[in-house]
Amino acid sequence: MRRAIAICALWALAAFAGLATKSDYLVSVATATAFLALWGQSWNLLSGLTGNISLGHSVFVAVAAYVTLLLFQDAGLSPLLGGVAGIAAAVLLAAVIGAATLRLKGPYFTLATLSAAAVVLSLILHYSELTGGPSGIAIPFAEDSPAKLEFTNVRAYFLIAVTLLAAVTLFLAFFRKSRLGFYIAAIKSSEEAAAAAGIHVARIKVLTFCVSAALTGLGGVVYVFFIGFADPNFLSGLTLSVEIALIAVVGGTGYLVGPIVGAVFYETIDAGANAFLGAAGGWDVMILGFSVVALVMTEPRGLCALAQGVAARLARRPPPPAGESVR
Amino acid sequence: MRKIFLSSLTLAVGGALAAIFAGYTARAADQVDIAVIAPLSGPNASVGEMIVNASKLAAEDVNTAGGIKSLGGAKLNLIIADATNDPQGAITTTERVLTQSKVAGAFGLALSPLTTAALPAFVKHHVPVITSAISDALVTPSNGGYLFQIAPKGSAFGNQQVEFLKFLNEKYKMGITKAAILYVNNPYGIATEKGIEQLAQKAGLDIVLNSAYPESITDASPLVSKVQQSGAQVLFPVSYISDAGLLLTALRSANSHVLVIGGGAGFIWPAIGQSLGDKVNGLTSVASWNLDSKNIKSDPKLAAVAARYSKTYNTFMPEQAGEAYAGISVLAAAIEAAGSADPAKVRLALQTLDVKSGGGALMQPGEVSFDANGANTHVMPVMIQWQNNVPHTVFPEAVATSAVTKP
Amino acid sequence: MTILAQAILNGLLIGGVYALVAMGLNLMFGVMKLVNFAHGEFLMAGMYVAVALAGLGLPAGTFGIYWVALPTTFLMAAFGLAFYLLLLDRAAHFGESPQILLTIGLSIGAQGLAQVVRGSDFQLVPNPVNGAALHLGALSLQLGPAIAFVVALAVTIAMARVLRRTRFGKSARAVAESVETAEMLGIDARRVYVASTAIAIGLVGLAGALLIPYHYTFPNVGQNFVVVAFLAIVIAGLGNVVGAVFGGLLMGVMQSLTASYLDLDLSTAAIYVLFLAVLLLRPQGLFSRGRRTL
Amino acid sequence: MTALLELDGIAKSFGAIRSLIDVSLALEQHGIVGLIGPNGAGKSTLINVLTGVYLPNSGSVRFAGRDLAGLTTAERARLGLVRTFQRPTAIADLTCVEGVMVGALCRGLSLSAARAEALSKLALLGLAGSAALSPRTLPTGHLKLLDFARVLTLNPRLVLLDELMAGLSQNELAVVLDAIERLAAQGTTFLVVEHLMDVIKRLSHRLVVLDAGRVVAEGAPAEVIADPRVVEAYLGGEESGHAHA
Repeated sequence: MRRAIAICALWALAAFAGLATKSDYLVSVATATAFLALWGQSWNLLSGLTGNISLGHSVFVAVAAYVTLLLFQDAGLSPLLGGVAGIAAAVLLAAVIGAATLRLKGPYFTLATLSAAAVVLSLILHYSELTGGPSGIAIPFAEDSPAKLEFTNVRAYFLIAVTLLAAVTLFLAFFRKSRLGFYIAAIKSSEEAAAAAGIHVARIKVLTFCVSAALTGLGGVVYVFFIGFADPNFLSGLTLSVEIALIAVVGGTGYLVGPIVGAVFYETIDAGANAFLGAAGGWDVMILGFSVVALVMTEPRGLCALAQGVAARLARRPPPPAGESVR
Repeated sequence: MRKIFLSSLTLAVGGALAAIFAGYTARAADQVDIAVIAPLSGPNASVGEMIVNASKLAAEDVNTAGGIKSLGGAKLNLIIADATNDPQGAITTTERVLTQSKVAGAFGLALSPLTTAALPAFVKHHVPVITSAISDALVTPSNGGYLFQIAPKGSAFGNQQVEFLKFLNEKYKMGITKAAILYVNNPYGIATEKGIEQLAQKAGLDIVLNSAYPESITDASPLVSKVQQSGAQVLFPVSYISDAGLLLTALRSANSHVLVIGGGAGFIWPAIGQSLGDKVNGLTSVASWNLDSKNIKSDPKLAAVAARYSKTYNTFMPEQAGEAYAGISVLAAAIEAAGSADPAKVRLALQTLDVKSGGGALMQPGEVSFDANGANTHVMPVMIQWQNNVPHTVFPEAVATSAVTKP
Repeated sequence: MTILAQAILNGLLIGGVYALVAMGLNLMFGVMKLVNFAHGEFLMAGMYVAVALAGLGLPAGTFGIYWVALPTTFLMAAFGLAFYLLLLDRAAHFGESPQILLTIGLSIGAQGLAQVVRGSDFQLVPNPVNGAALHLGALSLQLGPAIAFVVALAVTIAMARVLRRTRFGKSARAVAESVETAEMLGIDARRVYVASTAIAIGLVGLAGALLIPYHYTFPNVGQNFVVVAFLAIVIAGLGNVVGAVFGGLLMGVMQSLTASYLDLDLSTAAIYVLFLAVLLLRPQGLFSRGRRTL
Repeated sequence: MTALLELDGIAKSFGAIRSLIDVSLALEQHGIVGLIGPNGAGKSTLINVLTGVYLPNSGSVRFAGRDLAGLTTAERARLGLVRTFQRPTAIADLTCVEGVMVGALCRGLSLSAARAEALSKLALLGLAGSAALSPRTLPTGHLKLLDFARVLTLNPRLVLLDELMAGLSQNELAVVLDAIERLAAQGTTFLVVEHLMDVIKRLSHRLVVLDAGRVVAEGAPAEVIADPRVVEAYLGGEESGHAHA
């Protein structure tokens, strides 16, 4: 309960800050950060809880976004409805991929998800009559219209993004103490013991994957209208998949706010380096990459653990128990 | 270690915030800001570098020539920013530049995905942008009249390649009828391919192979065997530098005698000449700009530009650089004409402008003006042929300065 | 018929480079259970080192440029040593996701570093190998890839012997099976880690040196090779070093065949599909029996 | 009435090693059956075959009159055939009671009902005190009991105890033995694998001796233990048995 209140407070704070900020630039960076955090949360649901590291999560962003967008374009269906179809499509894909790959362990699963995403990407590129191919789909801006998720003011997207983020975070907070949450915790500690306790391990994992995909897709639906342009190589590309996983682990997979912290850290450095050193060419990328390295070498369990450790030091308490928070 | 990290972290965060809040920089009255937003990191960084290099030259030249006279000799000041390699990056960078500094106009973006993504930001801030991206889809009413395309349309490239083939056929009685098209599967490749296809039919060419290939291939031999199987006599490859290199190498190894008429990009970059040595000579390609076309040779000022570029950056002045130099000059001319640094006025000036002299005349055929959709009305792609390791303009006659040697 | 033969040959040749990259990846995975997402950037680094050396001058003769191969290999091996001592030594105990995070961060940073240090332009030292070919009847082999392929095979045989015969090989295999048991047998796992990393990075450096005669060098070049190498090692069986070579060759051939017979722009999709198929039907890999490693 | 569990000619081998050669066995409803045998006799393999972790090479397992072939571990558990582990792993992310609830949840109970069920089972095993704690803080002995409590919340009909008692303190042992006997009285059947002979003697109503993959003797504990073949077979493993316990 305290968690829930804290989350709502944070949400209100963020929303207020967004509306108060004068610079559209800041707000759009914040919006991008919120979406990334949202995807990180969804990723964390699967990988943080079951330890299956997916490097193909962007595929759910792409599928949900494309389905919604095509329904909007070709059938004039409002993204509010089309989004449901889009998310359904993402879930369906997750069920297929999950059923096939979730029995795989460690790197096998990771590379399987990576490949599945790559296959979907090349299909999107190949069937260009339907998807617009590599040129992607630009969303022509007509006029402000909530039903079409079209807003001139970035703050509208920002509000939607942080609200979705808060909602998903709340959901996860309760999810952990739900039936499914308990099952997942049991599976994480030992699949053998979980099965012995009557848990249908395979089924639960696929289900979790689907929920994760649904939340990722939810973000994708709004996101594509935020950037107003569906670029397959970006939406379904490895870069986005990697970023999603990256920020979740950077924040600390064991923590509810991990992905949020991670996203803020990552985007701040990214935007900062780009603003300061972008003109220099290469420096921004280098700094971004190496600051991640520096972080891992300092605290492999991520920023939250790092903060805890520091706090513990200041309070002269022993730091949190060693050992990795994700297995 | 932890200490170091924390301090560096605070530094980064603080820095970023500083960068953000120090946003609205007060501009000296005698200075006009122009944004140059190009991919300066990631796989297309080299394109961005060419653009930045040339833009700097252009600004220098404008300023040494007394700046913007209608603004009391105000100096051009370039605000250079990294559009990164993905739409999200292009959008945030554009937002940042346009929010933080009151620019009179912008140049760059270079790739159509980046341009498409960033365009709404320009419309929102009422800032005109000149792009060097070539996709036809960009210059339509949907761009709200804020996008100006200085380079020829993608389809025009394809058309020119086919025209050139017709020309060669007549000149050398080559009797080429079977054509193969291989294009990189991205907007640039597709746009160009469309152009070739359109005209090929009219020109009575029989297209025996027309296939896209994925970006960033590691081996071109499958492409070559496809071409050989197809029995094509001419190959129209639309490739970036890395694929272009692999393709030409693979063709040579397979000692294939197919005539190659390159689709620009990779086939005209300094790197391809530098890597193939004198084996590059004879290679022909389309280009959206070339350094020695008639309009340039006939004007010592412009000829000097190309010369200065190669002296400063010790490679000849490539396509992307030429467009950037012309683009910045055109912006300067528009500001001059508008007599104001207000982007809205600059935009109107751009729409009505007709540049016949100065840096803008660097674009073939020596004149630049934009139609209602922002397309460059006069511009035409040129055909180049590598002769003693530099691309020479050999077609169309209107701008050609060297005779084509039988490829 | 010649088309098929040519396609298979092309595939094998490009597969040779994949193989060298994959071998190192799999050695590190087998011994340290570490998936090195920065491996592609080590290839890139190797290429830049080789280009820099070649810039010092080329001896006369067709194969002059290959003088850089050995120096590059050793320089990169030293680089690998540093990589281990500076990062992996601690990261070895981090567990899977921090290690992935570490190597991905390294990969991003290295691409930036390369651009900062060497610029973003595409480099290829003019040399007689580029564009030269061997002709067997109707078939023609690009010389550069052919040499890379031959060297890859030689290295494979050498590695196989090293792993079977030498003390390092025996300890490496023991460690790969189980660190605990190995250490009970008095094997210093850390030394095995150091050696494996050095060898792995050395190999990828060699791959780089073999690429530069005919492939451009640029900051992102590693990405084009490493993903295929990843698929290759999983298809071969994670940790199975010699198998990785066959994985690499298979990938090359698949790519080439689909490109020649299906559709060029589906050739990437095809190898991913093959990969998924193998993964689902034979998770332990094509060339591994059960848990056998190295 | 038919037996609760019927094993018919079960054989299981791993490569060359024939772990179970021919095991046929019938367990009646009610009661506590001890299963003993030297190390490597095949006790653990047998448990894994019963719970569906291993598929037998031949032979059939019938539970409550139903052939278990093709059923997963989870499905068998939900039918009431459960097991405990020699070295259980704590569910690090949950409190003890939450970890125990899981079984009840699989039975379809609501969260609150499951919690109540879990608390009662914890109380039964004398762990009521640690309900709200994180299992990470508990000694391994308690982890075993948590593991036991978890499967008990499934209302099992047959519980396979894989060396549950080894490593428990005297009082814990007393509590557990008492609990087992009470549950048995209420109709739960137990198959107890143990090395601790005194425990087995006290607990079992029937004793089965497994050696080298075969049942070498079964019957009333006293007789079986007196049986020279058993003494011979078992003494062979006695030391290792002690070494283990």
